[in-house]
Amino acid sequence: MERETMHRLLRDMLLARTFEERAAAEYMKANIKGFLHLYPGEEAVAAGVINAADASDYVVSTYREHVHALIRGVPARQVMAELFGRTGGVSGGMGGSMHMFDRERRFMGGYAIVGESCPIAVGIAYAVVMRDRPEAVICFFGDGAMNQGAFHEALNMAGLWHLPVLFVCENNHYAIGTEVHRHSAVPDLYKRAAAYNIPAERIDGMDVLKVYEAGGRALDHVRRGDGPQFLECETYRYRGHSMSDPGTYRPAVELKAYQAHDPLSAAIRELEFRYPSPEELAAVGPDHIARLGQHMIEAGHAREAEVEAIKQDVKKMVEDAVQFALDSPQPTMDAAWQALRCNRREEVII
Amino acid sequence: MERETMHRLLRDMLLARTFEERAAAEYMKANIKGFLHLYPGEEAVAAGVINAADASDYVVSTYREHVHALIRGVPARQVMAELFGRTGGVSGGMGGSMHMFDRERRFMGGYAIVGESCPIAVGIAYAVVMRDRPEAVICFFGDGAMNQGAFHEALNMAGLWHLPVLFVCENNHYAIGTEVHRHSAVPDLYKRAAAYNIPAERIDGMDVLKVYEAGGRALDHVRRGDGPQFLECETYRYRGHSMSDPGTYRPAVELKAYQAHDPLSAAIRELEFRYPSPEELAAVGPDHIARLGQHMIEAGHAREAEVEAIKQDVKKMVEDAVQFALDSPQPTMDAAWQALRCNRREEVII
Amino acid sequence: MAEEMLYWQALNRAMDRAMEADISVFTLGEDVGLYGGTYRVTEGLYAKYGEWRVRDTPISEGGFTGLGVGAAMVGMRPVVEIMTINFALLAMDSIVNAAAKIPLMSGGQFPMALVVRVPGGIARQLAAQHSQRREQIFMNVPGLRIAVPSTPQDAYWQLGQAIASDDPIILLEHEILYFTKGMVDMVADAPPMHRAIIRRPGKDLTIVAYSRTALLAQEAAAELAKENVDAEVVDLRSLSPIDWNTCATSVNKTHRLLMVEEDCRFAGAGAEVLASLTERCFAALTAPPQRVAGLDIPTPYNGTLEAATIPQVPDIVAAARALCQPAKVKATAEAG
Amino acid sequence: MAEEMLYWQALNRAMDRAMEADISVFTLGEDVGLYGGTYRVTEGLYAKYGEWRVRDTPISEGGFTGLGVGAAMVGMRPVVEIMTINFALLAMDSIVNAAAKIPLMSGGQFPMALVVRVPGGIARQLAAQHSQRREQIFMNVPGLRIAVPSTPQDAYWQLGQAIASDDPIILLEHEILYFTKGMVDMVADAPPMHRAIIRRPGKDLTIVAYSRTALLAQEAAAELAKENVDAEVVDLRSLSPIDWNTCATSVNKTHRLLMVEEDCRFAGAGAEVLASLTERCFAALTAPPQRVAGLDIPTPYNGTLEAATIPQVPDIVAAARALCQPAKVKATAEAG
Ligand SMILES: Cc1ncc(C[n+]2csc(CCOP(=O)(O)OP(=O)(O)O)c2C)c(N)n1
Ligand SMILES: Cc1ncc(C[n+]2csc(CCOP(=O)(O)OP(=O)(O)O)c2C)c(N)n1
Ligand SMILES: [Mg+2]
Ligand SMILES: [Mg+2]
Repeated sequence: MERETMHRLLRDMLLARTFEERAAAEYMKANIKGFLHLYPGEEAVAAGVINAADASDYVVSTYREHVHALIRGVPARQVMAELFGRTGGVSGGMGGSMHMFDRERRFMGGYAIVGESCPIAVGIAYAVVMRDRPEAVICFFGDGAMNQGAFHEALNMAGLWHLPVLFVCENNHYAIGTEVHRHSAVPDLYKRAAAYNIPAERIDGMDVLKVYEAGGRALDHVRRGDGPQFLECETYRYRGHSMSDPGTYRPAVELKAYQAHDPLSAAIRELEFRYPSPEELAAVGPDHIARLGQHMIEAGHAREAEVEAIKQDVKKMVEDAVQFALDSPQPTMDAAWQALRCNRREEVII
Repeated sequence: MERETMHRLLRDMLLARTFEERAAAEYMKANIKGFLHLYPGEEAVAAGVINAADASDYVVSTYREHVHALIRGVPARQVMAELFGRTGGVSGGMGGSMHMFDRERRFMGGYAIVGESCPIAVGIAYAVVMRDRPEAVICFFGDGAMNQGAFHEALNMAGLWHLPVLFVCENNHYAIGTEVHRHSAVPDLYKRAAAYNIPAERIDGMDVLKVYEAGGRALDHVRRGDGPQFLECETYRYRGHSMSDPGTYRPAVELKAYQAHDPLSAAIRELEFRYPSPEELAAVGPDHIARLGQHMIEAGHAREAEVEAIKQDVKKMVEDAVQFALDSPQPTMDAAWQALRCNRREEVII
Repeated sequence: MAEEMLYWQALNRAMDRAMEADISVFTLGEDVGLYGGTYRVTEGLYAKYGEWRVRDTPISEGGFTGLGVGAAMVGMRPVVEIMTINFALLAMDSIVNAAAKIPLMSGGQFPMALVVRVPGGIARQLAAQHSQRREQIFMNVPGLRIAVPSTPQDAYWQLGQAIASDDPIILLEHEILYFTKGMVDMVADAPPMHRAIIRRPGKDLTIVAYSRTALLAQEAAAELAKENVDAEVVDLRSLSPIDWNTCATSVNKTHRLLMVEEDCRFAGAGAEVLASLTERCFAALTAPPQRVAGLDIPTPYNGTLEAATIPQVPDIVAAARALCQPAKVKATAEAG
Repeated sequence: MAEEMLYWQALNRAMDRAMEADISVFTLGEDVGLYGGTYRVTEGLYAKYGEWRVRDTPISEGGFTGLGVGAAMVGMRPVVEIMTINFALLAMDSIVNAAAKIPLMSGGQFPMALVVRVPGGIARQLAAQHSQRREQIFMNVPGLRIAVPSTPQDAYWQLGQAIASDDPIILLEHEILYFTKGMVDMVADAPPMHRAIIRRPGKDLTIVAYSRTALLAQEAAAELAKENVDAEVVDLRSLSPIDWNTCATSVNKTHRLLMVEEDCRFAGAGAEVLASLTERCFAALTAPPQRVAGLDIPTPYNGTLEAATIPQVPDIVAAARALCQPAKVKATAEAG
């Protein structure tokens, strides 16, 4: 894989991690309110899949979507400002953490009703076919969402009509506190796609290179008109479900297992870069970002200095985003009514 | 199989056919109103499965449930009176054609929201496990119901918790006017049960002996605590979806295919019994009931005279049911309020 | 240039006209295609526009309504047919949490030109699960608009307007109205989609109704005229927004308000009408506003009981009479 | 024998007591078991009663609510927890078409001792899809009963009564109330489940409220007292049925009615309150009944805007003042 791509992947993941950890800090400062679902641990999924997408593809996500938006190209400023509920936010402060939308970048929204993103993605794909365009719709959802009726109905329609959707299951093994074996009759989630005649594959969601490759392959099929594809990305969230969840339901041995999954050496090597901080790393356990940094250095794609430089960049970017958010004005009630009614334009109602 | 069982199966199917054809006639006379979904062509499914059930098992059905009720042992009088909306009806005239309930016989109802019967059956099964009883819940639904989210959610829970449910798909190949290939991404319906880790089998739903055997086997597993089972019964409805549906969307060749499925000789032989009438037979095409009669005679289980006698019996029974329904009084509004509120008993509300 | 036709035919014409004019218009639902639609509204369109624009769906109300939402976000104009209101309960999330909220949640970035057509109301002995009037559950959802045409002409106009609008709109069609006849002018300009109309002018009381009850109210008014009670009949035509000015002007003139609704009385559509018009016309009212509404009970299958659970013309006449001559009625009541 | 505890603790005690007393009582929902419940209501029960009686479910609201319906038909007493009202939209069919209708459709053959516990209301910046008040969609469903406890004591009493009842009951718990404190007497007899209560006696106007707004109304009444406006506060405690006698008695005494509701104003719960009390107390009313309610808009995430969309104490005070001194206020308004 060419150097640029690798750099982009590493940069995106570092940005994601830095952004999310900062969001957590801002939440503690009460600059961010409501629910805040963070992505640390899962960065390879969004980075791999979305980097494999074309600008003309569509992305539909969940309430855990900040990183999807960032990687799709939404400026960190607009994502942070949305978390702060300000006018400068990507949804004008109306949507917040769970509802980021960016029409221009075909980022079709974060949705907070589990499973709901699936029929919406199918609808966009239906329009794509009617317009006969070589575009794909990428639909992200979690392991828990697969038990929702909407998931079933959406996949049946996608399979039945050969719609251009790439279904990406971010299997972090938990639906809040419920482990996958306790919520799914068939824990090998990718196997469930067979019920809809949708080709499916399970991949290591902690390995961004594998995700990028599998995502690219799947998207080619989808755009070529071969019908929907299904990717199960096995991953793990290092934090609780949301800021209000301590995550105490997860056995320590599980974290250990994920450590085995990842060469300690890389972690140490990374420690020398002082990123993530020893405490952070201890807290989060394995770190696939560390792995990629390590890999790139070993493969001669990057020198430590470069990696360090990227880290400084993203740190600055996030710093700037926070400042922008703080300076961004509060929206007015007029803006809210405007957002609700703008589609009426000149229409005379009564 | 012993003689008695065969006799019972034939008798049940003849009763079902005679009852339904008479219901159609009464509908024309406006003694029955609303929707009326008839069962001719599918008798082998209800007869085979329900005859394999114990009195302690539960049955949950759909809006096409008159025959399930009859075979479960609800007197023809009460079924017909319900169609007439009279006090003597099994639901007191409150439910009508689509909502027959008989608590005593564990006939847990006909439901008119497609797919809805599945979670209800799962709930009964959940209670059975909590009470640790060797009982099975039989859940009937159609091919079209499998695309409903409720179906998916119910089967996942049944598979996940190993609940004692026998799911019986009455695959008559149509959801009203939509043929199975046009509504299901995987038309081999029984294969979809694998997504829930539920053992599934497809059987010839036109052959009552096969259905009876498969049903019995599956029910033994279910009662033994092996978890849910899934039976896809391939069948066909000879009439339209309901009395208001001419069924013009079905190609003539399809009926022919079902004729091939059935030795003409049997039909002719049956014709000699003058049942069904030549017109009826011409209208309905193949007839699995004729087949069983034929089979029993050939196998020496019955003489034509006996078969003829059964036919006379069921004719009388249906005749009597209609008279009973006509004589049964109209329910009062008090009875309706009573039905709604009886569960409150002495409870003081305000 | 007006033509007499059935209510379903008017809807069919409106669909055809919209699909002909704009390729972004498409319809989907159970049996809307090959079968031609349960109530024939999409008859002939499958042959004319093909399966992608007239899509037969699996039985997945929540899913295909959500599909409509997604398509609308990228500029399509989906007309989702939910076979009957009874199944719309399965699509509530797609309608309430998605269609109605995406415009605001996205800061106004996306259009939502979604139309959801839903036959409903009490037809003839379809029993409890098929005898629903759920207009009220959509009324409390800001972001949705609800049209309730009572005539073929309004059906033609309002479906056309709903398809043309970029807001999510629910079109409630009463199952009993599909086979009612009326003149439809296909060139005349339509009144605004949500404006109420005075079906019959009168001075003694205002009867507010909508959809099928608007017809019953007019029959009742004719009866009342024989007793020299001059009722003004307001057909709301829309349940969200409601044209308060037309209603208030009438009440301020007649000083009496009678609401007629087929849905269950408790917390039904009429509650909002009484509440808002009392707030607006309190000073003008000379008698307590009244409601003639459905009974608060699931609908029994039996025909006599079914009829007893919804307003009939005599009920409206009696209520109007009582409202206009409270004293007299009270007297008789005491006498009897 | 009374103890001070939090609202969620009172619910937790009621659950524990009911489960201890009757093995047919069980609860199910997302994360009610191992996790202990999103709002801690089922804390400790999983360890005490095991996974079959405290069942963690997949994310399948429609399905597991339907499971509750089936279990109730065979005599169990399921307590379904839908994590929040926002997801109850996915269970509408199980609640409306099944639970509420089976008793009538079956001619009264089956009990339906189903309790559906649903946290809801506007908490703190949860945005549009998690800021719903849907009480109104259940009110128009005959066959359902709805309890809306505003205090730990009522939470304890009404959950216990709901579990003991053989009717399907929705218990709406306001997310902001879970961490409010109050005395709970666990031996005293409970008032009937649906009886309203006068939280504060007064003579100048009647403020009707429920759930969280009942607390706001009491704060407002305290404010008003300083201005010598003596408000009577009626806490409905139940939205179906509604205790009309308690409400009407109060309105007939004060001659003024102010409804306070957090849900959207248009066709909200308050509409029925105004409509019915106007029908009943028309002659006694000296001013048009008013509503202080949520704005008809999906809830924006921004905190300032969120607060602006729902009733605050000063809004209630101002509305009460206006209702009691229309003249004066009008004057000021004109002056200003
Ligand atoms: C329909 C619905 N039910 C419940 C919830 C509450 N909830 C929010 S996230 C979540 C868990 C989702 O798990 P999963 O799909 O695996 O996604 P993850 O959070 O793990 O990324 C639940 C139950 C919801 N938002 N929507
Ligand atoms: C949720 C829902 N959607 C639509 C309908 C209308 N409807 C009644 S029966 C039916 C077809 C069902 O087909 P299938 O499940 O195959 O059963 P069959 O009638 O063939 O026995 C439809 C669409 C309904 N009753 N419920
Ligand atoms: Mg997960
Ligand atoms: Mg079928």
